[in-house]
Amino acid sequence: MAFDLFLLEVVISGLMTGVMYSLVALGFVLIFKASGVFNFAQGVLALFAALALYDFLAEDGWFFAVFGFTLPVWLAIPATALIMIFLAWVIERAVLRFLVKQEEIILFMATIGLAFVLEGLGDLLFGSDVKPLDIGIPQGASDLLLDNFNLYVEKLEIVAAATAAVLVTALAIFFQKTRVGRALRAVADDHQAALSVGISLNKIWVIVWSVSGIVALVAGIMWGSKSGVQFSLSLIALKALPVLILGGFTSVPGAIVGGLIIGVGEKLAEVYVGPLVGGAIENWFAYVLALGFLLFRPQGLFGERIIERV
Amino acid sequence: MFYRENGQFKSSYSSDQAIFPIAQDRAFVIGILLVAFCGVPFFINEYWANAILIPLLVYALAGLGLNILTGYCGQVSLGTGAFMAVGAYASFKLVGFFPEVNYLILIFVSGLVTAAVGVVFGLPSLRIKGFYLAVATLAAQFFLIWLFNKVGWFYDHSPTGMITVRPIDFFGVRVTGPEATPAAKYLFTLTIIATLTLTAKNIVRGRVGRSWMAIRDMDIAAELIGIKPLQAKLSAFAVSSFYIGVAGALYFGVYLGSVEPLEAFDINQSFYVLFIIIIGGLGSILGAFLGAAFIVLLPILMKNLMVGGFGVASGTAGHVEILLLGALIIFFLIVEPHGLARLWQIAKEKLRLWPFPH
Amino acid sequence: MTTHSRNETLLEVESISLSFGGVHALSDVSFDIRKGEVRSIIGPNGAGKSSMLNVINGFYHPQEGSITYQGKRRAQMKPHEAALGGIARTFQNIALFRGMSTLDNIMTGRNTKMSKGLFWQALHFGPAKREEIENREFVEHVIDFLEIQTIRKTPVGRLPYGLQKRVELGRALAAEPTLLLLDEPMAGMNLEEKEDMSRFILETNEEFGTTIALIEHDMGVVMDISDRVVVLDYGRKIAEGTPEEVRANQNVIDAYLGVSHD
Amino acid sequence: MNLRKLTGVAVAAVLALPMFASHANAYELVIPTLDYRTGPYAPNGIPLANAYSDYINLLNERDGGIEGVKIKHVDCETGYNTKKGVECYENIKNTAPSRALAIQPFSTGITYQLIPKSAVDEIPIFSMGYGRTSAANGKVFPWVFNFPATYWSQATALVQYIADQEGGMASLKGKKIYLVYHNSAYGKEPIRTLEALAEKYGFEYRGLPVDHPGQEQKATWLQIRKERPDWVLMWGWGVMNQVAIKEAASIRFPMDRFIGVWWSGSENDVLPAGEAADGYLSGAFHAAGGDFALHDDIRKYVYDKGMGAGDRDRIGEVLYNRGLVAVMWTVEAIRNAMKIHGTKEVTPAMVRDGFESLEVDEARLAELGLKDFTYGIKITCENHEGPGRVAVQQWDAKAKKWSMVSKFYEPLREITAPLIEADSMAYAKENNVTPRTCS
Amino acid sequence: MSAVIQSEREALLSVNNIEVIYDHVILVLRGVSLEVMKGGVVALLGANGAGKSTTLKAISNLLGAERGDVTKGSITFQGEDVQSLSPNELVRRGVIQVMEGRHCFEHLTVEENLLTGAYTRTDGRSRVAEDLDLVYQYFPRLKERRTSQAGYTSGGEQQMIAVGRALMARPAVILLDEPSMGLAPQLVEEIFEIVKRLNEDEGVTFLLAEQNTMMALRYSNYGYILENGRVVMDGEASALAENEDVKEFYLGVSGDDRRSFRNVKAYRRRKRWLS
Repeated sequence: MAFDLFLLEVVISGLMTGVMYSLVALGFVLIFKASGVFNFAQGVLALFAALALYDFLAEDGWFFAVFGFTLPVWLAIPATALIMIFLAWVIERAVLRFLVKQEEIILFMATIGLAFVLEGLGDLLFGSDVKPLDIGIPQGASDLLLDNFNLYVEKLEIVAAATAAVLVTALAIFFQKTRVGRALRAVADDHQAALSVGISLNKIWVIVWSVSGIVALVAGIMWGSKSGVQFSLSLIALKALPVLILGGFTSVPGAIVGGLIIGVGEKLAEVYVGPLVGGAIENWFAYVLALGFLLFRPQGLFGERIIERV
Repeated sequence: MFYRENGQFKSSYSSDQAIFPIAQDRAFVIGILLVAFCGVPFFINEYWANAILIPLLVYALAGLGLNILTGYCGQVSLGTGAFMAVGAYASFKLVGFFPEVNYLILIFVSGLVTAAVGVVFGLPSLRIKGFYLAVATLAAQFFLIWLFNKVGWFYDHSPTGMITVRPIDFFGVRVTGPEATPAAKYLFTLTIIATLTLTAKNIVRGRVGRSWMAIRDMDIAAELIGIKPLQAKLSAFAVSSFYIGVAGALYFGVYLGSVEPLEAFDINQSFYVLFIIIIGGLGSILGAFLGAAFIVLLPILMKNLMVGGFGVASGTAGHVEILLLGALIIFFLIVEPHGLARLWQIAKEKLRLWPFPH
Repeated sequence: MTTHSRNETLLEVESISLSFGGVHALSDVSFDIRKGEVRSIIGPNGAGKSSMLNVINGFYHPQEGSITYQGKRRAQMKPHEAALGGIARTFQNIALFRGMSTLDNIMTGRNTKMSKGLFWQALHFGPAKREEIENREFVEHVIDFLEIQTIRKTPVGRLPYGLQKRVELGRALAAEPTLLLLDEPMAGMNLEEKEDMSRFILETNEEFGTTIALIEHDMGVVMDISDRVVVLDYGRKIAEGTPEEVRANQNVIDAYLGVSHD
Repeated sequence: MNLRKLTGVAVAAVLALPMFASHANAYELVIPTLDYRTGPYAPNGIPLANAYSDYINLLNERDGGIEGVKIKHVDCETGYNTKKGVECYENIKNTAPSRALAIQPFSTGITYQLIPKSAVDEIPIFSMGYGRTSAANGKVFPWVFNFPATYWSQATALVQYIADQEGGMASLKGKKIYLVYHNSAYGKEPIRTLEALAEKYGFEYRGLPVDHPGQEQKATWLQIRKERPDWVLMWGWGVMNQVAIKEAASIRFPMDRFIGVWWSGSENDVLPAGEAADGYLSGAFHAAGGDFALHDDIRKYVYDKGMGAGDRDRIGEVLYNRGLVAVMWTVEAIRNAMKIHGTKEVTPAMVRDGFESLEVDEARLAELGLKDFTYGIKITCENHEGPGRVAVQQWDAKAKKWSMVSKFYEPLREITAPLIEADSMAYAKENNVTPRTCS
Repeated sequence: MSAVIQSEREALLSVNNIEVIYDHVILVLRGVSLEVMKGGVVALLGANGAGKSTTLKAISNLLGAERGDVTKGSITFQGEDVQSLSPNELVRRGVIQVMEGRHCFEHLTVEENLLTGAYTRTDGRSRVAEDLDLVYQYFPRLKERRTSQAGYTSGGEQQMIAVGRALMARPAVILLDEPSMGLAPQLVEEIFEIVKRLNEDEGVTFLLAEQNTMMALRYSNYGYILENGRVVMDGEASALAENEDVKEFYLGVSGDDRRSFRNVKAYRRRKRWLS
């Protein structure tokens, strides 16, 4: 019985971790869908968002230095969202519009360059100390579950899962039901045609990078609350990659389901197989899992079947 | 000036197929090689050898290897770091087993070992394409590094898992370790790299190279005209990994001397080499060298300029350096997405016309 | 019109059916191609013409039916097997290797004729070099034949459409094919270019004895240069015969020519 | 063409700048540091680097340097990256006028890198409390110093502390002691020692590796929750530390049974966990807090003049103090070199001699304004580790203070000595080093 | 044909001597001038690569995405210089292009595809809905398939979607690029019939690029012939159709004595000797 409960714990924490990965993967997918850009800077965006948010909340930040007061959380989050939108606008102005029509790998490189810029900028502006981010998300294990059922689940992760659910629902509505959402999907399908019917690509990119920036903000809040805001936050992008290949680069549900599979898979592997081979296998296991999956479905979980033509 | 090809007639196919059909280019390259082989060794000091020229050459070689796979055969790989590790560990183990055998042969064998590993990890490329493949090669990256970090046999059970190169003599001249002179290390590396560059050029201008490029440009059409994708892709993985493996062996043996797998061969290493070929120019031998020069020299240049020149605090300079490097990468991609090699080519074309516009 | 004996069958297609996820591209199609003839496959868009070519050279694997090529009967083969067996082709939407020069593109066509391995290639000396030069000579003949000497070293991506089509033909010819499949060789060409292309096709057929199977929309060209025509519509064969016979066939008039031709 | 040449010359000139930028000024003592203010470990690198800079500024301001000779502090940014470390080392090692008197690499990877070079370049390496443990054997590694204690000594000290809490070494039998470690050369250091200790004292040992950067440790802590070890040791670095402490708190692992290495015991590691980190333990060989006389001097002579490298209120943090003690010993070694060689214009080789006969006792510490800050050390030709004593400190989350909760444990030399001997001799054999004789 | 006489109407769109360069090197248009009168159907004829598509893209300003630049000349729409306007601004003002190869949004439904056409409109949902009905009137087939994904419709239906989508923007002029490409003759006819009806009933002006010269001239009232990036001939459609040179070079038909492609080679060989 105790053993089964442990298995359940592993699966649950895998699912929860998976949600955290999905939050990052989601940002990737949005940008890739709308602009074909494999945005390696997504992790750094999350870091940058978290840094900016911290700045509004803390007394050692720029905001306090300039205005002499800090913002309450409910104001700081929208303010950070505004910063992310501004950042999206700058990225579009300074990078994307000059790289239209380039090959994917060139755009990919450009986002790595962007990641460097943001990393350097983040360090210069906010310093590289660890910044504890506390926006009131409860920390630690859920006492309710632990005391009554001896089941260990982190409160933060419950909040993250709920937030992710809300976020995905909101995104789905946005994409399916609104005029701009329709335009976004149109752009994802065919840039040229979208341009020809009067959809401004530049505007769409700003929108989609803003949305991605806001998703990054959510990811940044969750990961920042978990491990403090510091440089390593940007490395979670690496954990999102296997999620992406599993779920497909263009599928929002893929990012979610992929995240869950990777989360559960790597935790089970680490806990049950890791001890046999010396541990620390979860990193590569996630990739091998995704790779094995790809060999059977080269287009990912929800990707479309590729029919090759000549 | 007098950069013209007029009057240079080719009377055989073999002279038409020469690497540098234009006499001035030939002279230029021979000049550079002369300086590199006969001039530089007399002036080189430890700083230039250990901090600049050797890393430059080693990274150029790794770039060359990745360029064969990515630039010529169109298969994006992010496993370069791990393949360099295979070369490094293979040479480490081989030197341990056969201390009497010539180092050059052991490095060559390390390359072959890496080629074999590369082929195994290249297998998914038969089904997976593009970024999916790139991310899939990360499986190789993470798995191999884990293996080298975990299995004691690979690092001779040293307590920390680090490996340190033994002092090795090459025909009586010390080429590894601190006692090797900068000139010896440099010449050893340069010789290997010059030779391998020539062979790479030979391969890419022949049948095998054409079949890689065919796969890169349009894999289906290539298959339909009789190129076996399996053979072409795996041979690209093999040759590419061979080069990367040799680069890894030199990186460990001659350049760093001691490495820790997680740090020296981590994913950043893979990205680093990818930068080199994209900045330098995909599908260009020259590009690997230009890219390596850019990526290796630029940060040093910026640091020296900021810290030494303007007295910026070294930490701040570090941040600015990252920021500027990123900005420069973006800038170069915008100015010339096909890399420095293309810029060079355009410059040459302009030079050919100079001073008359047409 | 030509002196070849045209009775020997080179390739026979027997009751081929092909579908993609429930959509039938070809149903029960049979016909043959005789040695040395110019065989055209025509039909309205979506009739399954390209699919037919893809089945012949092994890119698509039909669910039913078989193909007999040079006396060997099989249900399917791999594309490179077809290429080794002497089947070469061009593509509807030009499938040249855009990053390579004209010369290199045509040299890839010689791939099946070259064999020296990596080792010799790396040395670029002795056998590999000899092989390269021998094949280069052949390719130069093709280049002369197609009158594209001046663009030898130009990257094909920079060439105008018509020339690209010609280079693609060159790549196919470099393989010295027994059977040459041409997918809409005239598409997007002006009259002059069409005339050139017709000339190259016919000369290939006459001088090298290459069997040709082509898909084409331009009825003028088809009727003029083919020996026999097969007509497909919605994946089925609806008529077959000489150009005159086909032109007179009521099915063909209804389905293909329709009422649009005054 | 001309432009290209010009650019080429400019590039060469800038690259060559560090080599020719020697000023023909008065003699100065060059103390270089390889800092990391960037990269994933920057939060830890910054206080270390700040302390170095502050102390050197203090000496220059207050005393006019060491024995009246000005100190030239040269820092180079490595980002905790070995390749950059190589460039930095080559760049600074010959800095005029004295050359680099002692190198403090501040990274295990870079230390390993430099150990073979140090003998050839004749520059002493002071890898204080990290680097290659077996470098404690001065016979094989004459140029490397890793006092006041090594990881292996520390492992034995922590186990002794555990034994004290459990009621003696004998009661270790049957206990479960797990190690959560950074999956790198650094993190693997204590494994040999712990295995040897486990064998000798009969406790159950198991290692749980955590990959860099260690933001996700669910699987590790679920296993700990399931298997309920009696004690958990941690060899962590960077963000890994604070995540581990949070996770441990979440699964309600008792904090006073969770001991980190001295690199896992700074404010950066415990503050993010807040109240939950209360009672967390870590190894230490020096005190925490900014109320020593030296700190006052630093505030007075450095910060009041606006020359401080960091925030005034962060003086006295654990890693800042670690930096201080490192630079203090380096300076004392230089002073010692001046004394034994009778010259103020010391060379790196003289400083090595200074290190090798370094003795900083409690009285001297008090003179330096560091009374009770750490213990006295004495380095000899064969022992470059020094005393190897380690204590345990505990975090008080309410007061936000570290305080010592144990005595300084002597290392169990019977465990560590053979390991050091074996590893250093293996190195000697591979690298054709003939161990020198000390007497 | 409602015989609109080109010169009697005001020019809705005029292109004055434009030059277009791709990638800073490749000169594609070398001075193209043309006028499109309000309510007219103007055909732009010529072989592949002659510059038809480039001309249309220069007008709708879709060149930028392909690294092309208009380096000389001007383009005016309703008397205003529109060269610097972005594609979306042009659509807003009434110039919309239907691109070669149709370019439907494959993953959107037919109706969503049509609605994207109304992206730039700000005149309210009800007006858009009215126009949707109108499009369905012209293309009843689309109404039947309104909820299916555009990717699964046939080539002809996709062309209808593309035209219908353009209509949804309430354009003054539609630039129609190669409507006949890849379509069976019957379908081509059907498409052209609809173009004609739209022109006559809705007053939409068309500028169409077409290779199918005969068909295009039948449905248009004025034509320009491009060759190598230059206009080499222009005139009333009926006049062009009768012009002997046009027949000779672009239709390949000169009555009964059309040259056979089989005999071309003899003629060509002679030509080679001569030149």
